[in-house]
Amino acid sequence: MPRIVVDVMPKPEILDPQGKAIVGALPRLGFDAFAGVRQGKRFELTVEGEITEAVLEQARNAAETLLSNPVIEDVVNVEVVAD
Amino acid sequence: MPRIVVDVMPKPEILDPQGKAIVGALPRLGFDAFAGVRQGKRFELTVEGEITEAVLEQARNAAETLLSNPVIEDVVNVEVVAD
Amino acid sequence: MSSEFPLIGDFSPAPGAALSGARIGVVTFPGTLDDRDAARAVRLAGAEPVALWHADESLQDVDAVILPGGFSYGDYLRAGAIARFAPMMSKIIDAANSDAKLPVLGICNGFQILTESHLLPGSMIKNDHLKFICRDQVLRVENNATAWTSQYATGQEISIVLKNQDGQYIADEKTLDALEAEGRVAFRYVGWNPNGSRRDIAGISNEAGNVVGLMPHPEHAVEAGYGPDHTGTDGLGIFTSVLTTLVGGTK
Amino acid sequence: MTAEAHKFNIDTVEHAATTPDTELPWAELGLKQNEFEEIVKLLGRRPTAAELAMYSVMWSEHCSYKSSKNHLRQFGEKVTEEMKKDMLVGIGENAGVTNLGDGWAVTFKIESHNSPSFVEPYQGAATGIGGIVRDIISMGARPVAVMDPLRFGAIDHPDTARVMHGAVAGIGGYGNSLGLPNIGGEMVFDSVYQGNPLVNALAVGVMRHEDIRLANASGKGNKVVLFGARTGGDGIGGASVLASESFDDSKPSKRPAVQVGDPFAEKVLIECCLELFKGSLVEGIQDLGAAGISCATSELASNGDGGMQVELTSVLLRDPTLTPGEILMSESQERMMAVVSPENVAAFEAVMEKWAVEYSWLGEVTDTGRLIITWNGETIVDVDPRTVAHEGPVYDRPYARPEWQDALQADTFRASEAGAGLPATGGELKAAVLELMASPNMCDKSWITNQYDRYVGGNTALSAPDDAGVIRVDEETGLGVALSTDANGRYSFLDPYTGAQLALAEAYRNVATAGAVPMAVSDCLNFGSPEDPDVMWQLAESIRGLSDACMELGVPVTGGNVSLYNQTGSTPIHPSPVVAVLGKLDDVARRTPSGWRNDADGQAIYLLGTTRDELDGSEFANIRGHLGGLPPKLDLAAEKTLGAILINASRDGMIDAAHDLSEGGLAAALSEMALRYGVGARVALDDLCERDGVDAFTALFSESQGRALVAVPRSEEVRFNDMATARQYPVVRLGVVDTETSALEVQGLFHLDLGELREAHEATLPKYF
Ligand SMILES: Nc1ncnc2c1ncn2[C@@H]1O[C@H](COP(=O)(O)OP(=O)(O)O)[C@@H](O)[C@H]1O
Ligand SMILES: [Mg+2]
Repeated sequence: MPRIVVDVMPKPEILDPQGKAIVGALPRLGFDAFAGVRQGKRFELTVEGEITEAVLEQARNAAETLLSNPVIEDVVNVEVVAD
Repeated sequence: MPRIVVDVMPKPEILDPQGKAIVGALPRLGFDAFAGVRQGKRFELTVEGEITEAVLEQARNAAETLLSNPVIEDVVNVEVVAD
Repeated sequence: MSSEFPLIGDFSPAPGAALSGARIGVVTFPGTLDDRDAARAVRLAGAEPVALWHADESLQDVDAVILPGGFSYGDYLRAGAIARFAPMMSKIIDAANSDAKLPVLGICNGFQILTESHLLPGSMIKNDHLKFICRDQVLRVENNATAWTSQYATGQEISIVLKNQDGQYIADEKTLDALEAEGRVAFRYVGWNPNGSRRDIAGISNEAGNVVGLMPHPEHAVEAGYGPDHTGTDGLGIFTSVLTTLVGGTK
Repeated sequence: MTAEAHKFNIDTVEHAATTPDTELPWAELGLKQNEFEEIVKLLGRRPTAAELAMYSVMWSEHCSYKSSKNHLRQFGEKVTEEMKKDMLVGIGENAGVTNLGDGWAVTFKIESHNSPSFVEPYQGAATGIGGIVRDIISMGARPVAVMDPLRFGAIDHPDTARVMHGAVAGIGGYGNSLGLPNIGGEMVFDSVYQGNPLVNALAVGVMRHEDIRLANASGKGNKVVLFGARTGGDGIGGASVLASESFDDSKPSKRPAVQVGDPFAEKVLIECCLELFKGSLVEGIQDLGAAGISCATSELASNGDGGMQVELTSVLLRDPTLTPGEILMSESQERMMAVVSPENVAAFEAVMEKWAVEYSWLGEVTDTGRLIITWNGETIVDVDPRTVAHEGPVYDRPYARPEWQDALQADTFRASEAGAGLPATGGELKAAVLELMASPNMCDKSWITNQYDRYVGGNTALSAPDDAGVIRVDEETGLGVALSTDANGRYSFLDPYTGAQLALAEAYRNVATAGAVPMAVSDCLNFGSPEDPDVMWQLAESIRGLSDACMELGVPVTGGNVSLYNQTGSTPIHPSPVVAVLGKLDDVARRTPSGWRNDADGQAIYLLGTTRDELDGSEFANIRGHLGGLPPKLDLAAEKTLGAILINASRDGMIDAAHDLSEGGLAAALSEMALRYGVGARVALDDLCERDGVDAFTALFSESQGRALVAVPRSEEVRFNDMATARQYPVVRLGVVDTETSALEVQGLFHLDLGELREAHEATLPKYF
């Protein structure tokens, strides 16, 4: 079934405590290659039937209003993925 | 700066309480196009310098060991994105 | 006080101090909250609490270990996910799996750390109602043959404190069936399932019964006046159980 | 972060001296012309960009108390020697400290985080908890509990759910992660708070006397260190005019609109600070809150005996594009500044390493009397720190009793349309009790309080829904403290002088009801714009009323907070002075819970105090949509006597349960006591009505002050009666606890099943949220 993926990330200027905790943990596990980590959200929306432009438009709107908090997050991606 | 994106989603057979809450909320806001929603995580790892195959390999390992819990989650994607 | 917890404030002196002479380690991770409470419970049960620091590698020869509740590393990635990789955890995992079968109890965040460490099967996800919940909760002791439940009767109902955000226990059906069949469901929620846990499971044990994890907090129900309804002390049995186990020669 | 990363035209002191005519954006930074001129006069030249940043934040209303200072003085003036005797640290420090005896001390404070909580309720409320907890740590104390007085808009307004969900989850999310039990608070819905909810937060901490720390930088050569989170562009939104400090080609900078809290970082900071205190590794310490480094450096320096010199490029940054002025103004959370003597530097660093806390050494204490801040060695700030921290502008804002006040006070409930056809029959009264107990302000609050950890720490002896939160301080002796916060915006609107006193009286009564001796007060004064003479009058009257009442009750104000400009457009909120009272219990085992238990069958229920026809401003009038008249009369001497009776009765084991009467009157108190443990009672109102000359409706719903309900075991009745009579305090026996019926039986009037009452009481919040 095709799905719409919505990616939401904390705004770059906003503190990301989750990413910070992970950055601290990685080197302790021997992963020393990473300078920074930010943790965001990935939503997969499924649709009965076809993904029309209208559906995609709904997804974009939902991404801006419900799925993200525009004060602290950016919607970085809304796209259709096939399975 | 190029980044490595790691996407982690709850396993399909696992109930996702957050996704469920969103499915419930969407129609109340007038978004009626969606049959299901699942909420996962998106990590963006940044690197000082180049993203070599070795670095990518570290990212894949980190994704499997730290960034996801195989009992409840799948790593659905590890990829390099340019800015 | 012999043990030096990274938290100030002295614990209550034990009544008839350390009857058994047992020493029970209480691990502190960054973000651990209930370590003082767990240490107090150990003391009230008559044993000596020993502070274990997550970054150290010595178990200091303790007879049992408690992983207390809290939000280790903020629980930001997944509850217990980062703490699981602490040096102290490697020692605990080895000792729990060794022939000596070190008794290990994980409470709340400690339970989550035990599942992340694969000492116990399954995992915890967000409560089905998505909110943090703090309430007095009735549990049924389903199996008193573990290192941490011997002082209860099987089927006994106890009231202790529940408080968590990620308390919904899940595992696949096969695992759940195996847990039931092997009598490894240690505690079940009674009357109300507060978080959507599969089969009302509140706590489980490993096969050998030395490792037990539960979401509710027995250490908050050990002193009259400070527990459920400001009266209950039903949680003390967990801590006296392990003493009996130790005296009984499991170790 | 190296200095090379910064490519600014740095505005140095030297440069400022030679360019007196440079246009500065003082107005954009919120300074008035006279204030800017004062800065120029103080410095003898124009300020540098960095100096301008410092003065503008430190002289803001929030940091300088410029509108309220002249009035707040009364809290320091109206104190007797007796009141000072247990005050170890008074107003002026981060939080006051009160002596508990046995070498123990307690510190508490209440603060507001109102407007951030409207913009982004979760983070606003969360960082509110974070900020007040850091105030407590900076006194050298271990924080032991928090409380959260909340005021939201109308319960059915579409935006209220957003604020309520976010604020409660934020308070829980942050406080729960710190391991601090939430032991009480308030919840009020009123449309006056629609565009301006009040999110106040209280924290309390305990320490040994020798651990008390103050915010001062003394001792030449001692090192200044900043530790905790890195500094980002948080809270400097309005200051983006400083983005280019040469003030020419201002390019728009991206600064966070809200601050995000990191409770994990704060928890680690708490433990790390306590370890520093234990090892006596810091000479002075200051939390970073409003005005960030500007505040911390200028306060530490001006409270010390010399000066301070710091290098700003040493600050660890989260955002490398920050300018010096922005670094000085940044309000990034979870940071602390300390003064460390050179011999303790290594030990200090070891503690930081252990807890994996980042730190950077910024400079040292000097003997110049100046606060000098350099950027790469070049001086960008050279000021007398006192002029920044303590000698800001003070205004005598005009105030006057509003023209409408008389008409408001003349509009009594009884005479109004809403006051016609009041319930009188048993059936009507029963329905009214149900309606009251289901109303937004009186309904069950566990939707909120179940999201808070009340058990962590293992020392919580009472918490919501009891009258006061009680925390054990010393496990060996049982020594503990009780706390309550209260305010009634409607009372204060009708009469701000009395309203503030009523808030104090209620908090005092709540603490005494739990069996504790009231000792100290902290307050959070939430008001509209001080530039409105009506509001300024409300503020002045409230402070005068509160300080007078503190003096009369003998409890000193040890700290607090003023939050102004709480209004939507030109409509101010109701004056909302939130008052917190702290009391002491020698043994928390003696605390009195707010309900009778299953083992209390046959215990006598007594009502202390006199009931008058006082319905104006009441919860009942509120349900009927009326607000007018005068609030209930207050007799502070009577409150003191009532308090003494409740404390003695608890100490001597004469009562098993007690609950004060406040909003909702006797109807609410009876209902709450019965619902607390689900145990019913049989009462009769006849004696009360006859003695006080009131009807049953008034007996049930009046909000007369100085009253409490108590449950007295049979064996103690004589002793209890004697004590009340000896103190000439009115007391009447209403009935008995009845463990059989599971109902509230008001003889001759109604039989209210507890199941039905509970259902009505508990359904309201889940219905809306
Ligand atoms: N926001 C809140 N957080 C925590 N506790 C609360 C909150 N709101 C109300 N409570 C608690 O609910 C109980 C009843 O509140 P209230 O009726 O205002 O008490 P009182 O009238 O005795 O001051 C008290 O224990 C109070 O502390
Ligand atoms: Mg009360």
